Amino acid sequence: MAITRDDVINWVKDYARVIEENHEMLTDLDREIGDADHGANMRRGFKTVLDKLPSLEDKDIGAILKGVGMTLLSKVGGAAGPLYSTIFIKAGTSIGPKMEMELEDWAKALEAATAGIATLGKALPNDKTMLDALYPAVDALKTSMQNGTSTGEALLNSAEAAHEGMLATIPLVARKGRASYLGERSAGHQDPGATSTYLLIKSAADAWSD
Amino acid sequence: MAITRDDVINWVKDYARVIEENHEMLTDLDREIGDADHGANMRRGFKTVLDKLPSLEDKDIGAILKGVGMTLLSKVGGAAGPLYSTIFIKAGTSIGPKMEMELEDWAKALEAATAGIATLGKALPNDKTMLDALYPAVDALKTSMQNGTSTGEALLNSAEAAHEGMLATIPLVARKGRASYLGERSAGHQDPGATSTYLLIKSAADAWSD
Amino acid sequence: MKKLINNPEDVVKEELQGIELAHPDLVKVFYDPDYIIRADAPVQGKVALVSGGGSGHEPMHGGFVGKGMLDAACPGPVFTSPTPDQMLEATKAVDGGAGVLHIVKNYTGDVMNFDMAADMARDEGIEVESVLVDDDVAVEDSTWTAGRRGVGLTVLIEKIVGAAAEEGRTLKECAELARKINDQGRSMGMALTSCVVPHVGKPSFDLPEDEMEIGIGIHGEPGRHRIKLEPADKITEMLIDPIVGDLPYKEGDEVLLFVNSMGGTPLIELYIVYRKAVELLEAKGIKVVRNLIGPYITSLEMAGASITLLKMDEDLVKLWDAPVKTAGMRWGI
Amino acid sequence: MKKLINNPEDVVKEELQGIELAHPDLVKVFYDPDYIIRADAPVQGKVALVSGGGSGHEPMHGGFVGKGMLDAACPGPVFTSPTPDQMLEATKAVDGGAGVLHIVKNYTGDVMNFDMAADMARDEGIEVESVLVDDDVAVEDSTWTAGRRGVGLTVLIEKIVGAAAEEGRTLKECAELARKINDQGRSMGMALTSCVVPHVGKPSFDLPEDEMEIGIGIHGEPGRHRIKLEPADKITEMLIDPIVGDLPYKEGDEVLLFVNSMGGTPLIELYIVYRKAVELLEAKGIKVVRNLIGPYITSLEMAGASITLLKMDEDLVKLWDAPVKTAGMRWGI
Ligand SMILES: Nc1ncnc2c1ncn2[C@@H]1O[C@H](COP(=O)(O)OP(=O)(O)O)[C@@H](O)[C@H]1O
Ligand SMILES: Nc1ncnc2c1ncn2[C@@H]1O[C@H](COP(=O)(O)OP(=O)(O)O)[C@@H](O)[C@H]1O
Ligand SMILES: [Mg+2]
Ligand SMILES: [Mg+2]
Ligand SMILES: [Mg+2]
Ligand SMILES: [Mg+2]
Repeated sequence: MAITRDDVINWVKDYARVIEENHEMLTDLDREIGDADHGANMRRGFKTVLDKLPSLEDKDIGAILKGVGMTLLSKVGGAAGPLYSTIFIKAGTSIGPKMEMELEDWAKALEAATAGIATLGKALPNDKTMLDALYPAVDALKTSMQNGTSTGEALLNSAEAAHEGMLATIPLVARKGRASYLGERSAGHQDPGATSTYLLIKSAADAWSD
Repeated sequence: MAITRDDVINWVKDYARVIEENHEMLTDLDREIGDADHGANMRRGFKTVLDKLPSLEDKDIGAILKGVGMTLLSKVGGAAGPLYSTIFIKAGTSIGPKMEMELEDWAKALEAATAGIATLGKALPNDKTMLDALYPAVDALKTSMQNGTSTGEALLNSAEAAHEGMLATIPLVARKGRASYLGERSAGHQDPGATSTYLLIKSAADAWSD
Repeated sequence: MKKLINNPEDVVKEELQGIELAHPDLVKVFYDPDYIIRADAPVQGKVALVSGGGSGHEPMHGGFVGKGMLDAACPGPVFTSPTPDQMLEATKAVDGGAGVLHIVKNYTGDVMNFDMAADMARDEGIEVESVLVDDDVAVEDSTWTAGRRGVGLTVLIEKIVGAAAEEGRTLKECAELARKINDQGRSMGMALTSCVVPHVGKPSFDLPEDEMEIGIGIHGEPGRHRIKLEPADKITEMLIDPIVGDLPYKEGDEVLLFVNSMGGTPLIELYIVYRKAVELLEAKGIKVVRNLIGPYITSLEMAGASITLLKMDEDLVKLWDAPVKTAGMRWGI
Repeated sequence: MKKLINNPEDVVKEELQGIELAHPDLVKVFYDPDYIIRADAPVQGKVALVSGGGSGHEPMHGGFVGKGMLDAACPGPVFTSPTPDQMLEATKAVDGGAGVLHIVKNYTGDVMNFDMAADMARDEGIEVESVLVDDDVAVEDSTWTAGRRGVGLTVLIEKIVGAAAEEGRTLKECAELARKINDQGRSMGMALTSCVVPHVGKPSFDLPEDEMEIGIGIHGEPGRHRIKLEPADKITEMLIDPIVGDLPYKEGDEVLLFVNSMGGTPLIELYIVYRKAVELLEAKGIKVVRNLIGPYITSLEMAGASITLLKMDEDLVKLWDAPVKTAGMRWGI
């Protein structure tokens, strides 16, 4: 079952709604080990994305995702700005000018996005960052495909994996990002970026599985 | 029964002790309607007075009181500095180079001191100032003398009158001093200066009656 | 009480030691009695400006000692007027033969102590003139009361009259100029939080999280009234309107607009207030030709702001722009 | 939350409007994307300095735009790095043909955004060099972490390199100078209270009345550890010792001592800290030849202080003393 351009647009809209509902929680997580702005940053970005979406709706999936990425780059700021814009731009580039995509395209796209984040942020697994939600999500997609799981199943598995990756950041001592300034004090707190990333994967699963 | 030079010294020492015991209460009253320093000002002044007393002990009553006044002038600051130094200097001048004084001398001295405060501060009765404790104290001394009351009695009467004058400042709206800036809000609070002045009169009564 | 201090009794002494170590090029500091004078004092033939008051208002007054502003400042204990002997010593130390101007904020204590010091100085043959600053419109003016407080305008008087003295104006001219500025200037302040006087250790007043004090002074006294919090724009209006109405400032007037932090309010908020103040003044046809924005006359760490308006003319603008070199205010040199 | 603001979303925009109204002689302000440039930019043939970062640190950076310091500043939302398009527009607006130096505080977000902006600017044919400021000794330095934060030293770099650019030094020379200063400077800060980010509305961290945070950054992050309150002298020691030990600063060194308020700590307390800092340094044979005391790099209204030491030499002293004319720092002009 293919994922159409409209599915992609609905995903972006759904994630914007999810951010609107969760920005205070995200900012609060960032208040614990960062500078209390992650939710505000994401919210500012996706509000503008919603305004820009109409001008993207008639484009192909690659162009839509790149358009979202460019908007985030100029609106989010902080670390999340470049990071989230990289996710969308890399994914868009990987998928290219398609009007619909297969699960495999999405898996490749997410892998490319993850690689882009790793290059940009120079973080390793278990540094307590978004990557700790992304890597498991990508793995889950791949294994699901190898096992021939349905698209819906696979997407739910990736969301489940991202969720576990997010929770796994709690005991970690941050080595990247603002939380690293806290040293040992960063342990015991869930990473805000890993949380917003889990919500992103989850939102895709919700929008595309059925 | 006469009041000797040593009685005067003991009075000053006793008042220094009274201030040490009550400075927080005085500052607290000033916190309500002033700038929270009256107790600290008086304390700073009388601590230095205690240091200076030895150099005054062999002098006459007038010189002792003037010496105390000069010390207060250079140590207390604020409104209380000039006001309290005026009390002691005017009183000392009025009594003059005596080694002991009668109740009448003291009444005249306190009257002179009160006049000095009125001139310096341009306050009227019921402006919610020290004067509201001083005027009644002077009146009480005079009437007591007319009625031929004993020195001890008279002193206690003056303390009692000062006490009533102090309490009478509570409902007043201040027209002089910092409390006047509060306008109506100054009503319902006891004037700090009237309080320290009552303590001064009271201390004299304690030190000299019998 | 959360402060970067040691023994509360030593706050002023240790602050003075810090100033002495930090600015030997600008000032000399003396102790017991405490006063700060220009490093090059006395300046022969120049009228000398002496001010002072309780501590806790930094940078005023010690931070305003230097070329183009004050010749001496007398710091009292926190919020307590200094004593006549400090003022007398300072006056003697800076008198350059052209007389000394005492700039006195209108508080009973300050007035009494400065009056005594002026008399003593005159007895020693020094020509002394005193000017009273009483610009706070939050306090009704009346001959039956202590009158209005001296607040923000003090900073502007010290700068402008300092420039006039530097220019060689006479004691009489400097005093007249100071009184003219006092006539043309008005201020009003508000507080979001109280301050804590070091030797008291608890807030001077207790202010709920959703309330503010309007019409406060600079000594942690509560204001004229306490009301619910309002947005910055509304608060700015509550300060501007009484000020403008009091003089009154009229359409076509050119003014200096001084937005001051009470100590704990950061610059980012002052600019928000400044923005609204300009908007309100322009709507009234009043033109802001000069400004001053920052913490210049404070109440320890109190959060809040005050606004001062001064009606300007060519002479005042020229004197305002003149070079000044102090720790707290500096330009043109 | 007690602040002189209107809608929390509008804080930065309204602050910029205030700056624009207050200082037309010094700066021009642009919106969407937001940036502030020197009124006379671009200065032909001069290396242009561009910095920026989250807002809430006023007067840094916008207050440091002007002759002898920055050519442009890019303000992000409170505590959030600005975006590449702001930096790109600012870079294009101030390039005078001699290249542009990006002064970047070492935070992941600032670094990523400035890197992207630098690439875009280079694509448009502008010569751009970037220097990272990472002077905070409270954070262990390690290639495995985000590294040290850029804090107080940023102010000194902007002043000194600004003077060098004004003097006509090349982009390469300015970049080398900036890196040299970064190598010779160290900072550490502490907080007595938290700050409240406007859009959050509650304290970034909750600090009991008898505790303080040591080793804080400038974004309301908690510090490295939390301990019981201490007297100012002890706290000063807790900041000076790690700083001196880190470089290390040695006997005979001449330094600039910068005592900074985090926003809510008043000047009177800074002088008390300065006094003790000088005493401690002199005991180690380190000579303070220049100083800066005041709120220059703040965290909104946070109460606390930071200390920065910079090892000086003849060239640095000369550049430090050179004229500067900005809203936040001014002398000699
Ligand atoms: N080097 C990095 N690599 C990957 N993700 C990172 C890195 N640094 C920070 N992050 C992510 O960014 C999140 C913080 O985003 P945000 O708070 O919006 O930016 P800032 O830290 O600049 O305030 C962190 O929770 C973390 O997941
Ligand atoms: N004009 C005045 N005449 C008489 N007493 C006055 C006058 N002004 C103030 N006082 C007295 O001084 C007291 C305050 O003293 P204090 O707090 O030490 O000085 P300050 O008001 O300068 O802080 C008031 O409570 C009042 O009794
Ligand atoms: Mg953050
Ligand atoms: Mg008082
Ligand atoms: Mg007082
Ligand atoms: Mg941030």
